[in-house]
Amino acid sequence: MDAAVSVRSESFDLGVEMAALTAGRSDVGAVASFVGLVRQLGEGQPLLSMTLEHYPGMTEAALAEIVVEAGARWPLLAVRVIHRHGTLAPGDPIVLVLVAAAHRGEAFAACEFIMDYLKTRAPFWKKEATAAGGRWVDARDSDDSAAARWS
Amino acid sequence: MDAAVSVRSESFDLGVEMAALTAGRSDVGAVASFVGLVRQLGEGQPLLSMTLEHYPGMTEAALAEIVVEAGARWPLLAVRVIHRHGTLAPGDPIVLVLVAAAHRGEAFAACEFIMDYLKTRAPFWKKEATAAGGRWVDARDSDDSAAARWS
Amino acid sequence: MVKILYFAGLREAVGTAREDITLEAGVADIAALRRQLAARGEPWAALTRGRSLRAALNQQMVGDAAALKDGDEVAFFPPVTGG
Amino acid sequence: MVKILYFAGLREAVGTAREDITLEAGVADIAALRRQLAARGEPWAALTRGRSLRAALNQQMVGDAAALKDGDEVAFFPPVTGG
Repeated sequence: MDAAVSVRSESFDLGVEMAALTAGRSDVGAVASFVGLVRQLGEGQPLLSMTLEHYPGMTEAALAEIVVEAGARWPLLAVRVIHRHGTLAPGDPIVLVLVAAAHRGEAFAACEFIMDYLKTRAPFWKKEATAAGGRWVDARDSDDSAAARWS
Repeated sequence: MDAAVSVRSESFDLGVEMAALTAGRSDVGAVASFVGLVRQLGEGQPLLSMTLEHYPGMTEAALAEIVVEAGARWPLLAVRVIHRHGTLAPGDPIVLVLVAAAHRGEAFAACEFIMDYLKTRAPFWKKEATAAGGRWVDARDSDDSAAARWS
Repeated sequence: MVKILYFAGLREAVGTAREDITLEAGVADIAALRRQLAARGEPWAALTRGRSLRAALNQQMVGDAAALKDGDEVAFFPPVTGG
Repeated sequence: MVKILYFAGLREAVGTAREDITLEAGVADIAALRRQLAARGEPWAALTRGRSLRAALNQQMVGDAAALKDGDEVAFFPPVTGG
């Protein structure tokens, strides 16, 4: 399995990453992907920005471990994970997960698995800024239950 | 829900479609996508090309119906489906499904649902060409069971 | 008059993508239309053999009980293999 | 000497991202380290309150029973909210 993870402040382009993942190979029948974006708040003050803090070193190791675990569960051909840190605006992409496999079932399952595990195991924290000030985002119980269904 | 389906011979770029789907909006928190590609055959003669025949008119209607059904099951913000026809080479993309939603659970589920239904309900047929000649691809029982789990 | 379309391997077998036919007396549903065509012998006989060849009526997948009327578009084809 | 890192809201509360401390006699696991730090009062007292603040030892998530030794890197932080 060709696997790469990166944590960086720069954005990414899904088409470019997709092309790089499948370049020169014809054994890939399915690529499932996920992009998470900064979403405007549903209520209260509008979101001005979102800042992502992380734990350098541990973050990369945690992401790599999640990918290895996915590769042990499904026959994957290539995986790419990019997670941004720093200050982002509403609409900006935060995270990308791309999974290439021979068939769609395993590509979908592994992509969702990686996102679910990333949400509960990768050391990132989000802080929302509105005109009223900054507020750390609370962890969601639904993320714990999403991750738990794979064990 | 902003929905568009198209059936065409030209290729597509995942990054361009993703950008168009989310342009100017900040209510999207999750975009799940799937790209199916022409895969080299695992055994026997190498695949030279794959030709996709379809039923013009019915194809577009079937895809639109599948998307409407997904929108009735999950709270989706935008969906884009592109399916190619004509003659493709190994490594070429065949189908694209992009689903934008507020949260990842519904984006993943709807994307997989659309692919599973498309595989059993959209009138496309694949013919593989090798040095030994042409051969129509048989429908797979696993596609029927993948679609059945949603009913 | 009913318009009949054939796709994929079936289209190649019958040698045409389209024909217009007149329904025989008493042919009022897809099952009866399959029998009318199958009476020509091979390769149309495949339309009543097993359950593999599917039908669409006016661009909607249908079962054999679907009722026919003049002016309908009927398509016959193998199981789909898109995506 | 053990390196302690704080992240996110906890980092802001304690006012530092990092400190080096000497383990007191008998402090041999994460649970004991939490108690040593909590003894300073607020805001460190949060380390023994409830179960919300997580710990990592040498960049691996661990439970309170994980054993400590000199030279370790320990991080404390709220539940993660990435992705």
